[in-house]
Amino acid sequence: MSLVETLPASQRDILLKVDNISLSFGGVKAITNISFDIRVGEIRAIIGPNGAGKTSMLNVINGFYHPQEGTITFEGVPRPRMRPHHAATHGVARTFQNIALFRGMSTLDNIMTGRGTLMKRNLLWQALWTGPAEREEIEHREAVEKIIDFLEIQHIRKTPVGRLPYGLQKRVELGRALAAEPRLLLLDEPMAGMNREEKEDMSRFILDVNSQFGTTIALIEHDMGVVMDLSDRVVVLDYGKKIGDGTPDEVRANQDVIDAYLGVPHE
Amino acid sequence: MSPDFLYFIETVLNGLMSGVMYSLVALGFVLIFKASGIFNFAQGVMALFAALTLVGLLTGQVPFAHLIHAIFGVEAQHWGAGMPALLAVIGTMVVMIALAFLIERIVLKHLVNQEPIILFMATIGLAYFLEGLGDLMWGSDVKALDIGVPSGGSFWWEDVTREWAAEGSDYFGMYIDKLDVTAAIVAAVLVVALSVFSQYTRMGRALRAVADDHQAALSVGISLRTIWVIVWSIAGFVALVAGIMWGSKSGVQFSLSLIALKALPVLILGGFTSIPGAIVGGLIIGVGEKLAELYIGPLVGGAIENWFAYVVALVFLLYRPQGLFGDKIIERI
Amino acid sequence: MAGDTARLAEDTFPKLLLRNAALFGDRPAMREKDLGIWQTWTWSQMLEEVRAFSLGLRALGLQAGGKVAIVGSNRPRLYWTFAAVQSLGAVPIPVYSDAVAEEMAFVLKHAEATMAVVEDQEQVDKLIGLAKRLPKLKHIIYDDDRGLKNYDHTTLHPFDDVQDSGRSLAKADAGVVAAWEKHIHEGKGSDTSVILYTSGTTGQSKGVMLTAERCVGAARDTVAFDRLTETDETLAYLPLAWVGDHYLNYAQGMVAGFCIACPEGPETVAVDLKEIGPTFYFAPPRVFEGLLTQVMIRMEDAGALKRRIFSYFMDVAKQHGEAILDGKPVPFSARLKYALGNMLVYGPLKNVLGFSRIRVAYTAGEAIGPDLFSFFRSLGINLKQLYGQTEAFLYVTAQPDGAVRADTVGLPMANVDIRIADNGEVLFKSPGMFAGYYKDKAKTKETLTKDGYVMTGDAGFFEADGQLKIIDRAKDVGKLKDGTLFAPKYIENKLKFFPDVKEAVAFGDQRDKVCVFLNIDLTSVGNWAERNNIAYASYQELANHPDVLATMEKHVRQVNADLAREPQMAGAQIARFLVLHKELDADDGELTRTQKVRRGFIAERYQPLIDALYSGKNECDITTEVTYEDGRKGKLSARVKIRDVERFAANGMKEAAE
Amino acid sequence: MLYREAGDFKTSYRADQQTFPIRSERILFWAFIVAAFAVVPFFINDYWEKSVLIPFLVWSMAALGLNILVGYCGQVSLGTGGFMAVGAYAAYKLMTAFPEMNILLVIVLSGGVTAVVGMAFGLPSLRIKGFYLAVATLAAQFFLVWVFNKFPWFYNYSASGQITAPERLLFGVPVTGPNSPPWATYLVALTVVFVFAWIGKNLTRGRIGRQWMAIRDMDIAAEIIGVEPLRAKISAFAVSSFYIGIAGAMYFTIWFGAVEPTEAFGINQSFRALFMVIIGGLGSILGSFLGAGFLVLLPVLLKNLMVGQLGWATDIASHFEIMIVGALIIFFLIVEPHGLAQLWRLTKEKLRLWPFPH
Repeated sequence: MSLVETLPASQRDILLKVDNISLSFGGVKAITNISFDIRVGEIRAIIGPNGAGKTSMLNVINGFYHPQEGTITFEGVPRPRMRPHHAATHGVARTFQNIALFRGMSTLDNIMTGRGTLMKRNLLWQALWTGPAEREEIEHREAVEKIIDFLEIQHIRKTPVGRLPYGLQKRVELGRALAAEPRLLLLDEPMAGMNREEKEDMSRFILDVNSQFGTTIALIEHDMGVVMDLSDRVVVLDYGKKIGDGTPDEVRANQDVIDAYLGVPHE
Repeated sequence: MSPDFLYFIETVLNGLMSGVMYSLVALGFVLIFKASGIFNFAQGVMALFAALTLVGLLTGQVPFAHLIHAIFGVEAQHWGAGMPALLAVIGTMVVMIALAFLIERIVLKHLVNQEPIILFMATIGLAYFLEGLGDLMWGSDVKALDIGVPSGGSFWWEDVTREWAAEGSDYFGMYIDKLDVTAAIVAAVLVVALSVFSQYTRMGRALRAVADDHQAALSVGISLRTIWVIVWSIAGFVALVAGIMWGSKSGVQFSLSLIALKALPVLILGGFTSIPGAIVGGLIIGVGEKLAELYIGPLVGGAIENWFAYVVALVFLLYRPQGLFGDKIIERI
Repeated sequence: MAGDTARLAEDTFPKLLLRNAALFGDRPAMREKDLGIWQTWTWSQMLEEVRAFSLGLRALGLQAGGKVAIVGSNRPRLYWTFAAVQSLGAVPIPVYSDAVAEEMAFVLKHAEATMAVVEDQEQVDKLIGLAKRLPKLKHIIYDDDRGLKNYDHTTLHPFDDVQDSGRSLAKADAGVVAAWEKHIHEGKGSDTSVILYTSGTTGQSKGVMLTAERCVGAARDTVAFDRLTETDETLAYLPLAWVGDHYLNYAQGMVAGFCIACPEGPETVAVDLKEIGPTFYFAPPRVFEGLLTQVMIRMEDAGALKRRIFSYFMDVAKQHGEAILDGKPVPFSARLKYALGNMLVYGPLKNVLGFSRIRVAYTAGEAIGPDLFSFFRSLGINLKQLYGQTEAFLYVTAQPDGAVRADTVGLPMANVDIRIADNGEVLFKSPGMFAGYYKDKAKTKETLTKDGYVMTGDAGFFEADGQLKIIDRAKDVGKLKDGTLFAPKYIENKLKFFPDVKEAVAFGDQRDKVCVFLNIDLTSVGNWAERNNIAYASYQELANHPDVLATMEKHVRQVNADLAREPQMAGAQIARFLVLHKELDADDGELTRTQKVRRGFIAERYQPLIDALYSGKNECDITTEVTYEDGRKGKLSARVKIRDVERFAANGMKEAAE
Repeated sequence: MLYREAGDFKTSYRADQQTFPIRSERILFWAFIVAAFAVVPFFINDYWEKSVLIPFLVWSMAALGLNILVGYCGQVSLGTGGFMAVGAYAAYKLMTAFPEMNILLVIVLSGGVTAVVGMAFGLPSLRIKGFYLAVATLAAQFFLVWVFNKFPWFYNYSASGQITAPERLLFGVPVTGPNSPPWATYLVALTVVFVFAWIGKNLTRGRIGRQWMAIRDMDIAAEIIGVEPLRAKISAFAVSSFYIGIAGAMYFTIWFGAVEPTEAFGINQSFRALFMVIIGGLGSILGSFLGAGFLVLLPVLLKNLMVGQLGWATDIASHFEIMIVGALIIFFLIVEPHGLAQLWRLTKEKLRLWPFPH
């Protein structure tokens, strides 16, 4: 559970609201009429069996897919048909299920790229480098170094990410997302493919991000156990529909959820 | 029918036929790209090389005559006797197969799993090499190629079409080159043959499998390397056919290799992996080009055939990035 | 003597800090690899940091005479804490950061620490766990806030906050700074500067009290000895609580004004060393040994040509390197070859190890193998030895440039007085001598002779050239029946310098001759066996191989020849030896957990072998109980062969073997 | 093995981020630059100028530009020749329309004109990817060359259809036209290339450069973390074309002095630039120079060898030459697909670890 517990999650402000979202690809429904909200400072999990539409849901939230129906409200402002980079500039960052790092670049450059949305100097200043562009670069380097320190990846700072082991790549990706100083952080299966120890590390980082920076987190995860320990509230999807929503305990007790996870045939 | 309309038909027919020639070259590209993901820029030069070799064999040239002269001072340009056409064609085909084998051995084997751009560059290197080699072997002068393919305008067709024109109009009939007609027929036969080959033979199925999944191809029991040699041999054969047709039409010379550039817009229009795409794309480009020359050319000062096809393809791509026969791209992350 | 230094103007560390800030204000005082670069503080910045923290501590209630525990690795802020605490006339007490809670509780309780300045969450958690047992501990101040955000902060303070409160005090009233500095100037050299707790291997640790003037005095002498200046640079990676770190880095740094660089973390020391390229360096022999092994292993993977270049030039270095380093006459051609070697091998090698800039390097703590020692010196690294202990505030002898030997620990330092007791024990009086054990008069008295010399517990003697040679712990040194001095450790070390020999145990006290047990080194001898196509199934089989025994005999004879050249030791040459049928193992209680041999236990356990050695038999059957790795016990039987060894006359001539 | 890095540490990000963070490399680099500026001009002659140094500098500039687009931003272009033509014709029109204009300004403005054209042709890159884009850029190549042939306005209605650079002075010394001394043209080219290589380095190591590389490595992820594809791609096309335009302007003004579009800026030039970038090393400023050097020097050497030493006819030599160039390209791709720059990097890594193998 997150350490920010000044208020119970249910009483905090709503950061993101998803209303009646439906999404389909060429007639195939990926998401059907889903609504839920994410409150400021909470860790919100979206779980469900394979193909439940979890990743599609994240893709909708950050504008990568545009739903056919429904609205998304972020920080009280409706966000219709926004492009992904707009989402990023407005404070939504994310990581990916299959690592999507920039393989030709170092750890440092990857994370610096994540900071691009906060950097202002234009092409001409950068061409000259000396002066404002360099100052800006250094300013952001300092911020990035703090993230590197936070994630304990100092030793791979200048290593091309392509050469890193899987677990570290995941961590670099988290760093890249954090670099944008997001208000909402979307994590797509942050622990997929990790061993126990790596999972524990990653859980610790997620909790620390939440408590140190106060970042609101929405995460997708396959491993039920991890989710229940980590999150304040959980949304459960199955075949693109919402079948449960509530605290980990409530969700655990929900019969539909149990059925979905036990693989009871769908009607 | 009014002469204007007849002109239009004539243009379209000519366009279709030159389109077939484009398709012929594009086919070579598609075959290789489908089977190995290589964008073979050397396809045009292969056609040139095949044509040069064919002429050399037909006329009984001594290979590397100039070089031998430069090094040893021995002057020997010709053996003194040429070869019958059929034998020369077979001989050239043997050379092309050997070439495919060497390319696989010396180049492709070492570049497995490299990025597409690297493979692409390698084929440009190959194009340079073959161009230099061809010139060095057979000389760089313009040569005529004649293996008995009929050529020249068809008087019969001129007569037939003259009948169609409205009475009293000043119309002299349509000009259609017999060579173009032959080429169209040959190309059509080739396409049918290739389709049959890829549909109904074990090798053909393996080739199609390899396009989808290298592992799957291996499970068919044919090694990837064999497949590559075969594909490049077929591409060599297609190049030979294209070389004969184009060479008969406009002589064998360096510019023959530039027909590859003609085929590229066809490729983006039809898609890199679609044989029907190559055919339909070729026809569209061929007709479009001729029509544009007729109707748009005069407005801008002519000589637009160099780039018009590209612009057509480009505009089309903007509207449909996956090409004519491609599936809609759904991006995933 | 200690008294001389009192005359100097700066007799405490805070006074030195003020001096350095005035003298070297813009020169770097401290660096730390943090956030990707070497964050650097100049002396004047460091003074400001120290002052802010010091004032903050005072605001928290620290007064003169108070005790402050310091726990953590080498962080600039922890070094500043020393100065900040000393500025208030309080006493810093560094504690080993890897100490278990029990040890930590003992030290903090014994020292009556009221505050603790610690590195991070780990240490905070330890102290919070001990809170009930440490009622006097009022405040905990931490450096790294990671994970501590949500802790109860009534007695817990971030370092920054303490400094901020100090800074706002200084800002509010300019007089505060002046008063603080005035207080420093009023500090007396006789004040206790630091209490260092020895990590007692036996019994409870003792708090060694050191006074300011003595600390400063000792440091001045050694700084002058090695001509250390403000342009020097060191890497601080030794434990803060160890006298070595406090002396070599903190004390000498304050006196000389050189720059101390702190590594990013314990696991990055090697990388950071390479980056910083220190000019002054200390490491125990095992570190150098590890480096040598690493060099050799990495060179194994090199191509044939590179290996040949390497071995050719290493031979050149072996022949002439040390002579060139010591400024001795060397033929011009050799100099030329050495210069070429320096370009191709030594220079790059020092570069990758981070030793390019070293002017002075020391090793101490245990005996260093002569080959190992020579290897580094022949590369042109000025590696020397020193000898000392916590009670002396580190060192009493050291080797001057140009007079360096592998088997001695150097000449007495300036103002140091050394005497050898009748039983061979080394006694000293020095400028840095301790003022006593904290709250333990009895122990203090035990350690001092009546005329005020400190008993080191080590046995040694002076060589003809005046260099001190340490042979063993005084309590382990025995006598043969004929009264000859017998120093087992000395003999064992000589044997262990052969890479083939893993362990050696020497016997001879109260007996008529010296006999030893040997353990072969399985890796080294195994390699040899592989190269010579000798098949073996077990340690036992290899140990019993006639060729192996012959090699061991050669080694022992070599040791005897060495011993014969030293008048004091010549009488204790090895008469007989055997190679043990099993490896000595901590699991069987034969070694301590720190891999030291337990001679008494071994003698008892292998009584039949001892008997056989001294009865003149040529072989002996023995059965031993062993513990396997999985904890099962089993029995191991063997027939062990015993060999006699040639001995030499004291002048180097052969003496008839018995 | 020449490296002595111990003690060469960084106390600020500024020092950490500099172009040559290792002291010995910095010294070497500046020594090289000083030699290029202050020593070479005293020894240069016509042959070295026209056959080696100017071609090297001009092609380096073109390779730099193309590398920014292909190597950094991952957008393959086959239109380099066409863009060089734009630079050349822009320079010609500027020189003839404004005879007083400083030649350096002419060159830079030509780059600017090319940048605008490049942006227009870069627009399709938003929809089209990979080889489709590469082929689409051929449209630019053919179209542009056609335009310069077709419309007499571009060559000021000259009878030959050629454009010829009038003489222009810089500090009183002619730097274009037949009377310009070799050292002067060399210095102009060197200065331009030096300045823009420096700018290129600045761009590629900063935010823009990282965004280009992000697009290159994984465009979808780049967009999701806030890289705007339109800006990134179009800016890469603009900067790249700017450089190539300058190369084209220099090609025309200070190298050849007179050009005719079909031959001078044909598709072979596009391939040539692409070879340089690939052989030199994608995504490397240094690689652009190495690649240009290699492909400029190789033919010179081969020609010297075959015509000069062996006395062969020039046509045989030129056939041999393209054969060897083709074979070498394949050889390089097989041996080191990441180019000469990567070889250099690996060598450097080895030397830094010397005497250890790894």
